[in-house]
Amino acid sequence: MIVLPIIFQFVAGTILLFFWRKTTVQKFLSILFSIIGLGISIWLFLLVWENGIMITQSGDWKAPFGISFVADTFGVTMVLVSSISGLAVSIFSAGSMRKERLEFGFFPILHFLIMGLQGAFLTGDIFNLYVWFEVVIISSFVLLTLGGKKQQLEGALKYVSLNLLASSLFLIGIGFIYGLTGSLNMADVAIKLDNLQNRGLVSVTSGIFLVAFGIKSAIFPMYFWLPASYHTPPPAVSAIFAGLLTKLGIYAMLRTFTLMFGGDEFMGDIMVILAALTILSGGLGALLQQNMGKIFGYLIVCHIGFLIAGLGMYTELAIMGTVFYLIHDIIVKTNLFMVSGLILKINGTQDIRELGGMYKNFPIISLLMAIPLFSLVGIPPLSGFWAKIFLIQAGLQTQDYILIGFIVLGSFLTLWVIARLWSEVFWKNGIDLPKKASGLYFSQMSKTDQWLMVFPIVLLSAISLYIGFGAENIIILSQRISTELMDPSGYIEAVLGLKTMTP
Amino acid sequence: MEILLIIIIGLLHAGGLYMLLRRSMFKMIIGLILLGNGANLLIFLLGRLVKGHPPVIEDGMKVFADIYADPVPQALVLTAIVIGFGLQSFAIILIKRVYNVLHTDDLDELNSTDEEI
Amino acid sequence: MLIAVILGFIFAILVSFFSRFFKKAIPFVYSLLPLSLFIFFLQFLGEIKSKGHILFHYQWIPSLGIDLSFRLDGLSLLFALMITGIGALVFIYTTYYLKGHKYLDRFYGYLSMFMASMLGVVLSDNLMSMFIFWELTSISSYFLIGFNNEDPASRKSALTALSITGFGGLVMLSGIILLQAVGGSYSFTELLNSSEIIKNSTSYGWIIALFFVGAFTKSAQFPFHFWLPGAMKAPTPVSTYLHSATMVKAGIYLLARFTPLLGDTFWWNSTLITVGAVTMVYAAIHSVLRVDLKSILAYSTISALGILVFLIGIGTEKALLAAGIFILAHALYKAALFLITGIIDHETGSRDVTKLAGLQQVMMPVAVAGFIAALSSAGVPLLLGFISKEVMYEATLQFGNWAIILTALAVLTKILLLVAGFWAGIKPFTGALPEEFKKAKLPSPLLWVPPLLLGIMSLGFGAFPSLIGQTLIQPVFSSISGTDTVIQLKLWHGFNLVLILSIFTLVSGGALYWFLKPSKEIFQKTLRFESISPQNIIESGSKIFASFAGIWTRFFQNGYLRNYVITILAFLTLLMAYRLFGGVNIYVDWEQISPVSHYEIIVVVLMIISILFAISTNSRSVSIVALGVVGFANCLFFLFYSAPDLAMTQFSIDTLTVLLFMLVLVKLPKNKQYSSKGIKVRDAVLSLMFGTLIAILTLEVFEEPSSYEVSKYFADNAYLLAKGRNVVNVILVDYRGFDTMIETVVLVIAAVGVYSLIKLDLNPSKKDL
Amino acid sequence: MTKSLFLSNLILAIIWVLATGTLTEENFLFGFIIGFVILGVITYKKEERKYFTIIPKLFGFMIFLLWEITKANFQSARESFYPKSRLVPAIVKVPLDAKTDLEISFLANIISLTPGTLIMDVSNDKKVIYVHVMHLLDKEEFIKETKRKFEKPLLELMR
Amino acid sequence: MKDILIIVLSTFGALFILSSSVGLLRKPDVFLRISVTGKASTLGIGLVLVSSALFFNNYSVTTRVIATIIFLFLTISIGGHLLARAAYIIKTPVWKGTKIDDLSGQYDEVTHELYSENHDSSIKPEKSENNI
Amino acid sequence: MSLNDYLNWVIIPILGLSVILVFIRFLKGPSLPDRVIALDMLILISIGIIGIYSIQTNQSTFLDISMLFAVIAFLSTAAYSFYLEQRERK
Amino acid sequence: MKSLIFKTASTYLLPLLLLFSIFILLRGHYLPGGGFVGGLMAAIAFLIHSFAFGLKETQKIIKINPGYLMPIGLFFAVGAAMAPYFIGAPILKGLWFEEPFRFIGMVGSALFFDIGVYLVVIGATLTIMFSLTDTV
Ligand code: NA
Ligand code: NA
Repeated sequence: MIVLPIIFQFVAGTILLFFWRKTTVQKFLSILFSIIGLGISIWLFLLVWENGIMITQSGDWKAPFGISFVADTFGVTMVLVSSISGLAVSIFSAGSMRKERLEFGFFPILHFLIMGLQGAFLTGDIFNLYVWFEVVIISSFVLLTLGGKKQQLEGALKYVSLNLLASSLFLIGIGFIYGLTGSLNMADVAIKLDNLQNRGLVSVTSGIFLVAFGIKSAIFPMYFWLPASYHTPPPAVSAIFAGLLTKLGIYAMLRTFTLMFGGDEFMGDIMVILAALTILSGGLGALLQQNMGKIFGYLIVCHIGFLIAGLGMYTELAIMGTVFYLIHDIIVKTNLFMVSGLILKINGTQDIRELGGMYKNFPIISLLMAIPLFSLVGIPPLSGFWAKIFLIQAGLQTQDYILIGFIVLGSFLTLWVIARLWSEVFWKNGIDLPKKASGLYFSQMSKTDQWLMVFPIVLLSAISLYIGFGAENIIILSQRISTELMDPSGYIEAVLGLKTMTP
Repeated sequence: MEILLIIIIGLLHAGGLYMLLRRSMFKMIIGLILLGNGANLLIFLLGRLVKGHPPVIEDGMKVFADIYADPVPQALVLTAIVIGFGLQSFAIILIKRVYNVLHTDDLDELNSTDEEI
Repeated sequence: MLIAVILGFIFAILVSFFSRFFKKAIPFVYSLLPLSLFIFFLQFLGEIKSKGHILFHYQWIPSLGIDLSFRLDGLSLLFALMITGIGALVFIYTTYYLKGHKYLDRFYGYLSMFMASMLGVVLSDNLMSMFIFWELTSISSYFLIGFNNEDPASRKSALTALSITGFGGLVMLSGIILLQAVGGSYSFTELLNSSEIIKNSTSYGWIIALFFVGAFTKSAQFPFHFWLPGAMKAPTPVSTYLHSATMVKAGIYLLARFTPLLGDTFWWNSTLITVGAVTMVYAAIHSVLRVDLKSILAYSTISALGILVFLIGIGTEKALLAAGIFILAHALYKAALFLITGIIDHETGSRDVTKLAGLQQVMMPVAVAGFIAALSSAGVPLLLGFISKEVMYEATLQFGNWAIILTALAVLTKILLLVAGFWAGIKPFTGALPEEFKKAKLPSPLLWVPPLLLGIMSLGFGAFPSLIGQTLIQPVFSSISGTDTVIQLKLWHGFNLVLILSIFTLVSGGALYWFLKPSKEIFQKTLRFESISPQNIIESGSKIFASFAGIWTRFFQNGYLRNYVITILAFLTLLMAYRLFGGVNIYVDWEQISPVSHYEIIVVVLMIISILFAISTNSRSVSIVALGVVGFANCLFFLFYSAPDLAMTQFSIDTLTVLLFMLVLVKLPKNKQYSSKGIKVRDAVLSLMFGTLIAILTLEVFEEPSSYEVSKYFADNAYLLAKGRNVVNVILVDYRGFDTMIETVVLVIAAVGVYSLIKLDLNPSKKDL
Repeated sequence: MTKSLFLSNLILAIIWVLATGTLTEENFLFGFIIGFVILGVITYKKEERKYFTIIPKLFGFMIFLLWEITKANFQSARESFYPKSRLVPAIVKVPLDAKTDLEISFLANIISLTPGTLIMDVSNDKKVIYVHVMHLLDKEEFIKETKRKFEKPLLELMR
Repeated sequence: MKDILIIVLSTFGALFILSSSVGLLRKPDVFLRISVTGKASTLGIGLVLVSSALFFNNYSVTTRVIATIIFLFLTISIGGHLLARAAYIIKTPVWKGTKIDDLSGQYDEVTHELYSENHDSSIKPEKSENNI
Repeated sequence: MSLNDYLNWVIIPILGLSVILVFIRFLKGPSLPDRVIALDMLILISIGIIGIYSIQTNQSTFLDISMLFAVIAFLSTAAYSFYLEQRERK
Repeated sequence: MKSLIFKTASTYLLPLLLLFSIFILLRGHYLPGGGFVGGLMAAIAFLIHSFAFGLKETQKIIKINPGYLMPIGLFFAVGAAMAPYFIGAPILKGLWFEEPFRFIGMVGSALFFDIGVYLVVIGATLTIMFSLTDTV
């Protein structure tokens, strides 16, 4: 029953829709649902960890006819991590989000968004993946524009149009896949594509997928919507976006390129080049920004480059690095935006020129915030560090030396940017900004709300620390995922049952 | 006939892209709609064309006696159309809202989120 | 051993906890930490002497081959002792120096963390864990240097230091990974066995280059040296600790450590000699041009580091021995000088060497310590500095063809350093005490005992080299050189060239000190050359980099949606075109193409014209109506080709979309012509290319034979198993019901979104919290 | 009144269907006709008897309309090919006798089915209807003709 | 026999449709065009539909066809009325040959209420020279 | 000449010609109501075409679509009128 | 729109079209139609009504806020999907009554699923359309 997490979020979102405008009930229910959802994810994770790949054929139609849901280690890990992020954001928004936004469907859509993500992680069907993608992007549209402020709207225009473009391309890709194979089940498609004579067409199709997912995951030269929009919504929304949305694109790329288009060398080379340029673009962008949200936005782009780099090199080690980095990045990026949200609540601005004095006034919170910040930089042995070892090792193996150079450069730029941020926001003396009339400042909030904002940061920081210090476990996990991804025969056999590798 | 449809698909894509490249946000959405239509038609075409035989089993029969059109692309396109409707209506309302708040249709005037470095 | 290393971290973490309960006691409690560790490490002296090295092993991340193994040998022991020993003195010194400081607890926290990281660096056998500690030193020094964080200059230098050492660290990380790839292990002990393999591998050049960047940045070698003088913004205890014995020596430690593994090759030696020589001379010259005590010390430190690199570069046994001794000697006298500077600063409020004088009248013990340190730095006999200088000259003189040049450079450096040392250690105490410093008095022994102690050690070890010769220096030498050669430390080497050079150094140095007075004028003059200083070059380099970043970012993230679209689709078009014309054989099999009937042609024409019309018309509403016709024609295709469900849905939805559009249009302003003709043509060309490519691809995919397995299964079982006749509907509600279920959610979300987009407006309140 | 009779008729038809146990459309229609006849026999009140005259009248009117429509179509088919010079369009105000919304709407629909006419709108006070005429010969004649041919029989049927 | 009936009906239907198309193209103003399409197409399409109902000769098809036809009769005239009304309100030009315009000035500009007499607003469409 | 041929070579061409004529009006406009009425007419003609097409393919299913087309044709006409009026009122 | 004729007509059209939409919904499994088109038809029916009478009148007719139709519909759909799970079969497996019902045909979970879709489509479409016409 591996669709349970999805169904649960579905029901959660639906129930929340009934409590339209009853924000207190919604807050309570959403946190409760998120906790249960996390429980289900843990349960599923353990189940798969014990038993290996698990399958649910929806409607009892055997693959490749029905829609198969496949819980492999990668899928359930992503479900688990997204549940954690989801819980954190749910709590954080209960504390920080303005009432008006909560009255207009924030929580139901948050749960639908998480449902979409988890569905995408579990589905074994390419068209179903498209549908999940659409759930995610429409939810993100709504969350992004909720409140309809000027900035939000301007950002949303770019976000919406480019994401719709990506969806359209995705659809074309699916059309081609169906045209070539007559099937939609990814495992089945994998076999059929493998037997196809006209390799060029397969390659072109994979190129379309590269661009479709590339837009969604914000890689060069398709990342433009991200810096334009991610800093515009409330930080709780940015947090879930930053942590999970772009990662969905990465997930899809990892899945499709390992399973369906495994080992297309040309695309691999392209990805390596794109990865380098993504790192560069993100890093350079972050260097210049003064708005914390924008800084983090560009850093997302930069680190997406690391993820793509691993996929481009396409060795077990590289994929392992990507997976490890992915897990780390989801937690840390979610946390970062919550941190920026907390800073915003405390100071009323995100402009680092105006910020300051955090360390003086909130030493404990500052040190707490240092954890995600320096994890992001990858100061060893914090969580961001380990994956880089794999990526560099893999780069040495595949002799992508220039890529290693870019990884080093990207890490350096991140270091510099975060150190500057630290020195500006935390060390520098703050300016007393005039208090704005609207909205509550942190100091004016109730104790409960304050805790609701701080607790998720503590939670995610603790997980970050665990990823860093307990790296061994995460490495074993990443190793298993990477082995499964690089040799999809297990996946294919599990999905198609006794049907063997011949068409 | 397929060739003609393919030309239309190409034209829908070309037209969609061209509109997407305009400065008016209204045209941008027209472009997206055209692209969506193009993608739908493409999927439909790639299921191969069969004339006059809808995939409906005749009364009294249990299976198809005659040829029938491939139902899968139809179902896919149907899903895509409905999803497209959701997305497009949101996008359309978005431009309305943008205009209400910002009083312009010119996308070039809507880049403050990119400008302030 | 693990506990010894991580105790510092534990103390650091506990600081905030402790400070709640006994804030007052923290300095004293924390000072006990390095002291007890110092004693702990002293115990190993005997064991190391007999065994050579001891390994401690703690498992951490076995799957990566990363563990916390510690290797205690001569070199690491020397460093561990310096770190904890000088650490203890610094900790004690601080108790008074920063007494009553608001954030003293934090300071001790950072200091403990830094000490622990340093211990980790020098003790780790596993290169990756060494790197981890290495990075931790960078971070904790960042916090230490930026301790006075309300001062912008302090923040800036912390950032500079972190950038440079952080950059070096990352480069070194690549080196470590490369080394592991070649040598097969992260363990230094294991790697030692494959030394020859590594040296002969093709990656050797890369490995040492990457390591050099790491070491040079950390140890402030030219041209990365400038972060060090900047780091003087830190409180003096920090400077003392970081720059005499610990942080900056980490690079030296690294080079020394790797000498047996990677050393003794042409590139290794020549690079190190060159960089070391340039650094030592360059910094020595700078040191005598400065007037601020800390600056003088900073540059003389850089110079000393240069000497060490230089010596390791020479790489002969003599040179390595010299390096081993000099590490200790320098640590002792430089720490003392820093501490003394701190006292002077603390008591007089000035560090201006042109003004300071005669302080021995008020603070005699400090003056004694200063004298000893300065003399040791000058290499006056009976002090440890003398021995190291002697051995160094021996080493340079033995260096074949280049001996004369190297010796000359060494002598020049030493002369200049002598002056610098005298300025720092003697000048402030001699002569007449200026009026303004009359009020200065001897501070608490907590301040002056540590430097005096260090001075005494310089004297003791220098006068009786046998004290450390066999117990400490011999194991150090063995671990650097990797040989078993037995060394002899002697005060008197006989009357030879070395002695003559020594005397020459002392005499000319003394003369120079006599004639050359520190002066701001000279310093000001040197500022003229600022523009060609490495700092400036790197800074303007980074400015160029920043403007490049600006250009790059503004080029891509230019704010214009259409440019984004162009970039993305141009990329896709190129990618597709490249693959299409490279890998796909384009053909058309007319057999597969079905015939065309006249009414279809009408619809096709209708559709094409409507598309063009929708694109080209100037009126929005007409464009929308044309869009309606497009959808309508599309729907007719569905109808002709057996998709009634599709036709119905498409038509209803198309109409609704058009309708929505219409309702929205009510408010929109008149359409304007924005783009010039040229742009339109460009866009049209790109669009047509894209459309054509899609069309060709579609055709090719169409021509590929397809499998109907799935749809046949659907059709065959629709009635029998799913009890429906309309197969499309059966797919929607049964075979692929999940799609439909989720798709309804999409609609719901869209509806909620539209609703809130229209009804919720937070705009009046400008600032969002 | 007609409504309740119609309802009774409907119920009778349903009972018939249930009694005979065969649910086909023919059977239902048959039941309806039987019920109509029975009700016609048993209903004696004058005002209630209207239900039984209205049905035949309705048929008559419908045939008349169908004829009008056919005529209208032939005429406008011819008119489509007319040269412009022969067109005499006009927007004419026609006063109304019809009172209720339903009456007016029916009338409007019927008028618009006739040759060359198009209903523009009904005034808010429901006193007049504006009709666009394609080929107006004489305004008064047109108004009179309209009222005689359509409004009178319609009102008769509906009241 | 059935075929012949179908042929006859559909031919008439198609010709009616054609005639209204011609009318739509040739009439000089929008009101005339609306007028002409409404008439001919109703019967034309009705006839075509009847012919197809005849072809299938199936009870349920026939009922649905009849329902469609009735619906068409209703909606085409109402649709035409709505559009003509809107066209008038937005001052779409009236052909110059229009003899009488009783509607002129009778609509209220703001509320679009229609008066039965003696209202004088600016909703008075111009007369166009040749509005094709 | 069979029924099918007759439909194919006489009726459909007539309807096709009608479509072309209507479409020309659509392109010419000049006013929006002109285009709307043309679009409406297009849909109506297509109902006719569907009727013929259902005979040709012997699929009564297609006839059901004509009902939907009729509904939607009405909806769109009503909506356009609504729009035109609202636009004026603004 | 202030057209008397349109108002009168749409009073009668509304039930007619709703009937038609249910007809389309129910036959979906056998002939073209189904929840989507049915729902769209119903929504269009209400929409036409709202054009004639204005939003308030139409909302009075629908009685409950169309927004709530969406979660109700979702519950129908997920209920139909989950029903097999509670009897131990995989999710979304079709469950059917043995005998066909008159007029409706076979009744099974697929029908409830379709009804769910129908309700969601009505709710969503009306929410979108109404919130827009409201502000026009
Ligand atoms: Na995205
Ligand atoms: Na991200």
